[in-house]
Amino acid sequence: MPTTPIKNEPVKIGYYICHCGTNIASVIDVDAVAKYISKLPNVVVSRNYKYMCSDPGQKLIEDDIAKYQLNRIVVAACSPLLHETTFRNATRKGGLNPFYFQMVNVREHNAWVHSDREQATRKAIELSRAAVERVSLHKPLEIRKLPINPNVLIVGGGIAGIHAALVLANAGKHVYLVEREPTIGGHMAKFDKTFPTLDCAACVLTPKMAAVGKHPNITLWTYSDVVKVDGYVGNYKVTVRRRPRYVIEELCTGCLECIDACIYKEPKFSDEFNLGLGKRKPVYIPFAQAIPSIATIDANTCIELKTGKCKKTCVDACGDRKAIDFKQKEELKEITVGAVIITTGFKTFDARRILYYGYGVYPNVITSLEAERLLNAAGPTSGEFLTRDGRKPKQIAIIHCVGSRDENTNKWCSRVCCLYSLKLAHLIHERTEAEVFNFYIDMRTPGKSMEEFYNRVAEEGVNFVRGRVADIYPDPSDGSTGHLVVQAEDTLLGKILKVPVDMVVLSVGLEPDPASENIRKMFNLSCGSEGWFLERHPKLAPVSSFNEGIFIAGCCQGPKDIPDTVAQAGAAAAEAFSIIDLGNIEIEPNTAYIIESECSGCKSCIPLCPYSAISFDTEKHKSVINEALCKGCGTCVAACPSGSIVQNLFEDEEIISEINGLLEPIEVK
Amino acid sequence: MNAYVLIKMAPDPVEELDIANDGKSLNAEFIRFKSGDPDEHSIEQALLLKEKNGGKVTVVALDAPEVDDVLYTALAKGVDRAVKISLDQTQLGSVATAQAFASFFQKEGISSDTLIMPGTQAIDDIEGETGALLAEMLALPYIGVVSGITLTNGGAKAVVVKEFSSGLRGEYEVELPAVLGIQSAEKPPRYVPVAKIRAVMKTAKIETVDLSEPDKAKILEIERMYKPEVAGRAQILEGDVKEIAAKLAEIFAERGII
Amino acid sequence: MISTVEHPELTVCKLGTNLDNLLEQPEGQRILSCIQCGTCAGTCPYGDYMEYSPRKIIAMLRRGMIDEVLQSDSMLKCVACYSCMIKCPRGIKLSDVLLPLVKEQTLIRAKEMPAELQHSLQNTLRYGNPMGESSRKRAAWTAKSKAPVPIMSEIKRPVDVLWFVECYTSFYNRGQDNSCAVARLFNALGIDFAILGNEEKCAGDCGQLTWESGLFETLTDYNMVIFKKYKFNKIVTGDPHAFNAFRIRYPMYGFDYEVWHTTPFLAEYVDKLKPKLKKPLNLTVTYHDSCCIGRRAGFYDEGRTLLKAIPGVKIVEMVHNRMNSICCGGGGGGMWLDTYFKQKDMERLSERRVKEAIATGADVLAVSCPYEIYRFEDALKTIPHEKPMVVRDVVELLAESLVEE
Amino acid sequence: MENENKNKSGNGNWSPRIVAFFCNWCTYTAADLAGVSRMKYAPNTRIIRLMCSGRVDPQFILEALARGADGVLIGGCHPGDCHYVEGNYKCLRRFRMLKRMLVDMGIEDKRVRLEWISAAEGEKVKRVVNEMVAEIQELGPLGIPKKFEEWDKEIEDLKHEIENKEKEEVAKQ
Repeated sequence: MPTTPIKNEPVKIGYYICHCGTNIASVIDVDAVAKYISKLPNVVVSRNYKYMCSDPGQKLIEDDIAKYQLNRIVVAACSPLLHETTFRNATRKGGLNPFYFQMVNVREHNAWVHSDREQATRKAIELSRAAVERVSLHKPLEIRKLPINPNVLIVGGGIAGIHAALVLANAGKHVYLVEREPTIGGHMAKFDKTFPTLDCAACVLTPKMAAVGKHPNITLWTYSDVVKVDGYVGNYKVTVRRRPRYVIEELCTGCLECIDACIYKEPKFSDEFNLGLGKRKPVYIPFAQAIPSIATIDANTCIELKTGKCKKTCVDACGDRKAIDFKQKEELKEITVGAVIITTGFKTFDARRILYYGYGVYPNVITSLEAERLLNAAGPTSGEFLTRDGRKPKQIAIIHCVGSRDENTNKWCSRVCCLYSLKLAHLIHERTEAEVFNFYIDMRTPGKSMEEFYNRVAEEGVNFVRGRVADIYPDPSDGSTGHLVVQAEDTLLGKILKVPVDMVVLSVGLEPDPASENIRKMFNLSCGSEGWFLERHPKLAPVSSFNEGIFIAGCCQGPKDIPDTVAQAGAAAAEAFSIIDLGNIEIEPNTAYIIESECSGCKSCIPLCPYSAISFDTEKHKSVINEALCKGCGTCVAACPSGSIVQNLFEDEEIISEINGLLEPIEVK
Repeated sequence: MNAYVLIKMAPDPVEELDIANDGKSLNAEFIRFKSGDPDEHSIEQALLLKEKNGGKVTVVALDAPEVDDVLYTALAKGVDRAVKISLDQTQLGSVATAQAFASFFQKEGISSDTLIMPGTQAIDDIEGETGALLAEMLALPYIGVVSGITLTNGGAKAVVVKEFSSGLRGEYEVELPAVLGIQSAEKPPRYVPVAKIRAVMKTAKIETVDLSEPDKAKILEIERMYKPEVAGRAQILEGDVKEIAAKLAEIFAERGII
Repeated sequence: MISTVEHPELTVCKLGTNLDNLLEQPEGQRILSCIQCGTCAGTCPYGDYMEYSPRKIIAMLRRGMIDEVLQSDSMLKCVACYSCMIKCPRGIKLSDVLLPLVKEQTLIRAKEMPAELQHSLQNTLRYGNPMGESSRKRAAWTAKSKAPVPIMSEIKRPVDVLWFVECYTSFYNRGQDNSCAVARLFNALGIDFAILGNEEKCAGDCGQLTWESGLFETLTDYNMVIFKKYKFNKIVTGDPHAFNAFRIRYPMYGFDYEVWHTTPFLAEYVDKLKPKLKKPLNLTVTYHDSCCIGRRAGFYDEGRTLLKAIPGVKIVEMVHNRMNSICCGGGGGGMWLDTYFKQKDMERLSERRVKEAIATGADVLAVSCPYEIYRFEDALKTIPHEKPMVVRDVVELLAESLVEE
Repeated sequence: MENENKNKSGNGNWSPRIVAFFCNWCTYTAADLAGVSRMKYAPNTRIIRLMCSGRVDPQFILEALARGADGVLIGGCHPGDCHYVEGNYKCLRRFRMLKRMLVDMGIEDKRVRLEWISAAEGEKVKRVVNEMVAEIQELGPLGIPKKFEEWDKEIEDLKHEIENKEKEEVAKQ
């Protein structure tokens, strides 16, 4: 246990400013800062050191505490979001309560954003002085611990959600996997083969899907949405809406007899799974290996559900199983989980937005995802890659960066398009023997075995043209045969090319799925200006969100390929595991409490608390804060008219002393 | 080479020219003045000679409305010096004008490399006399309707091209100093960006030379101005294409053209 | 609504931007971000003929080798169609900033200037119109108009709309058809308008896009003084180039009036106009999106909306339409470079465009720009086609269908 | 290009001093991001970290101004994105009320500013800080501590005056 300094013991402060190599010291005169701080009252030691976060740096603090009987520590270094814990630990190791520590951000908020040495040094002095004044008022605090619910919710049943669910379930944790579509599998289930190994997506994915379907530790809710989220890390209360599929899951065997018997003899409606390239009936299973292997009845196209006047041949076909239930209603499920993993994936770019590529105008301009379905043996054409009018294509253009690297649409590189375009070039060339032209801006093939794959495709004779396609139009010399001309500058030759082709494949980029925006809001996730969910730190916390216990993985965080998605999903599962397996969780002691003697009982604070942590003691006529529910935002503190609420770590006096420390006149030199 | 280009300002025929009530002059309200094409070509020819042989080009003009614009434009094109003689050009005829220029050159001095280049004729009076008169007054050789000049003998002589009708070309050799009336330069007059003219207007200066009033007796007097009278020979054929063609054929036959 | 004062991002660049300081400006920083993708060259209607495509120009500029570019005549072939700029994935202001600056320096260095272009520019400077017509005859067309056309200096009162007629629509026969149609439509809609008459001078857009910044500034200075003489709420012009100049370049000189082109302006009145369009025309029409109203300003639907309001009109689309429309070849001085292009063995863009129009089988090629009337009517004379086709401005078609009460 | 404010503080050349209260989850992180991205902005702000913009007690703002700040900037999460559900709305309400009071007190509108800056908007931190510094530079120093001194002196003088009067009266009597 940390020793607590005796009350009224004189405050003895140790101050340390870090060089961070040259990151800080090249802009801030760390010597001058340390010198200035050394002259402030109560400062016993003031040093500058090359790397404060290193072992010797931390040891310096511990040793000084012993040597000079320091009882307060201030470190000016990087952002507290990065190293506050490090230095609190060093303070504790020195024998002090870890909250007798204050950190000053002179790297992210100073050295890295300014270049005028004099001004930056002055700013560092003022920020340090504020911390020195503040730390004198610090009080010893204890870290709180709260129990944790051991279950995990995963939102989104693509490859990321599937993988994370299996990792956790195999470790013996219970997982709720919620998917909005009738089947899990996500985008990956639609792909034909995967780069660079060219193994078929279904061969590697479907066994995992099946494992999810039958895993005792996984509760799989497809055709379902998260509609409400409450609580906090360790105790999230989540409501899931299960939309009616008019088929009782437990009774359906996936025998397909109802589908065969449907009053519609032929499939008539646009098949979502095949991007509208094929047709389905109102009762359907999206694809053969769908999980769960259960029929779904679409309320928008089913005659019975629309009019109530169908012969219901499907019900007859189902017979004794009695799995079809036209009266099924939506169901709300409430669950409690300790951690959440968000794997809501992405949306492909809508190629209609680039008018000059003619998608939606010329039938033989298709997207890469449509190309995947056409190439897929289980797809609408049984793997035959033909033009819309049924011709075998002789020349094909594949256009990279459609809706990527473009200020007019999406600025970012979608990262996977070059490689999947190479894959499509290989597959199309292999199936059709057509001459393939890949139009690219820059060929980006980083990663293991990717460059080798590029070499292989190049050697197969695919034509690579370095130039962004500027126009696609019907061949004017060609009447109405559906031939197209692709026009671009071959920038390596400096020549304008007009390549006649039978088909154009647009390699559409990845973008945030607007449909997952409500998920983002419910789980209070941040997102960048593009809409990708924001990780807590790009390098050090890549699958954490800013909310404890909520993790992100896969393409909802940014474009990535399958290996990286799976790696992230595994990482998110491990991070979630590390929380729920503890049994309880440490909470920053920044909660608020009420000084009973000063509370006037005005109740102003009560409606302000978003967590209902404040109640009213009618006997004492005072407000009371439930520390277990308080999350430490401080909103009630700012509102209390009598000043009777105190927030640990952010006491009024502490903040005011900080303001004072910032603004006192300064005499440099 | 020391070339002098002489400029004359004339009423711009683009703007409708009306005859004033006195019947002897143009209605001044809407008249605008411009330099004639031969003068513009003269500037171009002088600049081309300078580019090939070095030397200096000076433009000289009598005072007239809008003459400053022409002088500044010439400076922007690369002319070295612009001189304005403070006599009202619009009140003088060819003889008086020639005399004014002659006295300018007497002041200025003529050297063995002087080349005086008026446009061969002005677009208002179309007399083509000033150059010749000036040459006579200065006792220099004169060649008019020039369409090309090559300096030879280190700039002591000039080989001058003159074009005649029916495509004949004559080449003359003349010793400098000389007066050459320019019909056209070897290249069309160059364009100068307006921004450059605007800049020149701010920085460059036009020299002014004061000369005494010319002899009144040498000034031409206009007795009457009138617009060409309509002859009324035109005939407008009406109808569709076929009808008009038939009528045309008929008329041609009638007149013995076909 | 299109005031650049409210939308400063619409303006072009800071005054005084030139090739030497361009890379230090915000527009230049975008140039530094160029990824050399070649979209500009690939979409350029004359990209085939340029020694230095816009992409290469950027590469040369960044390497400090721009002088080499300025020795070639590549930029003379730029018709300022905005296609490269609108498609540029880096948002580089090619047609607005970079290319005119290159063109300016190219022409300053050029040994000889194409004669037609030189005449047009000299005429514009001297007479305020490129055809070299007397500025005193600018309002003469109003005598042809059946509808009254009030002139600012005569009516001596504020008006709602100052109608800036512009040169082709004042002096050329077919342009005057356009003006007479606009006069009728304005009168029928009860719009309170007047024109500047002989006081008006060319807005100067082509001067600017041709390169002639000095000429452009001379005209801007002149027109700004004239505008300040009178009181009006907005400027409406039938010439997309004047519209372009007022919208994106004049604000650099302190201009802050609301500006409209007649097509989008009339489209705002379509509900009021439609009941008056009583005479059915029974025509199949294809609409050509002009560069300055379409690509540069984003008005694609307005022309079509007006055409659809005419009874009996059926609209068909050309292969290249809306933002992908093919330029008539008249912009950026192209109007006066036909001979030059011919000497260089270059296909006329108006002919390329007309071929697409003919392929639609339409009776009418509808336009929103007085330049296009000439260019397309000429092109139709040289491109063989079986079904007759005429070129009409949208306002002419509207006026033809209009039945005044 | 650096947008750093080159006006030197000290040496007589005045430059604004701005106290910023940034919420831990969005705006403080955004300021970290600006640093990681090496964006350059004016060195006139001093950031105080709070857990939520809802913790910003109007008293802090007054305190900062009273102690010599020329401006105060508050940064919170975008509406709907508050880590604590709606602390930022509470902040907004208080901010609006305080603003009215400050304007009545003659403190210019631009001196106290509230901005929603998400964790991803490092660029916005840079823009807002630069804008605010430029605006306050234009307004000039607020100088409340100096005014306090003057007021104190006035009160002191008044006190003396009264005392003297009393003394005189006492003497008279």
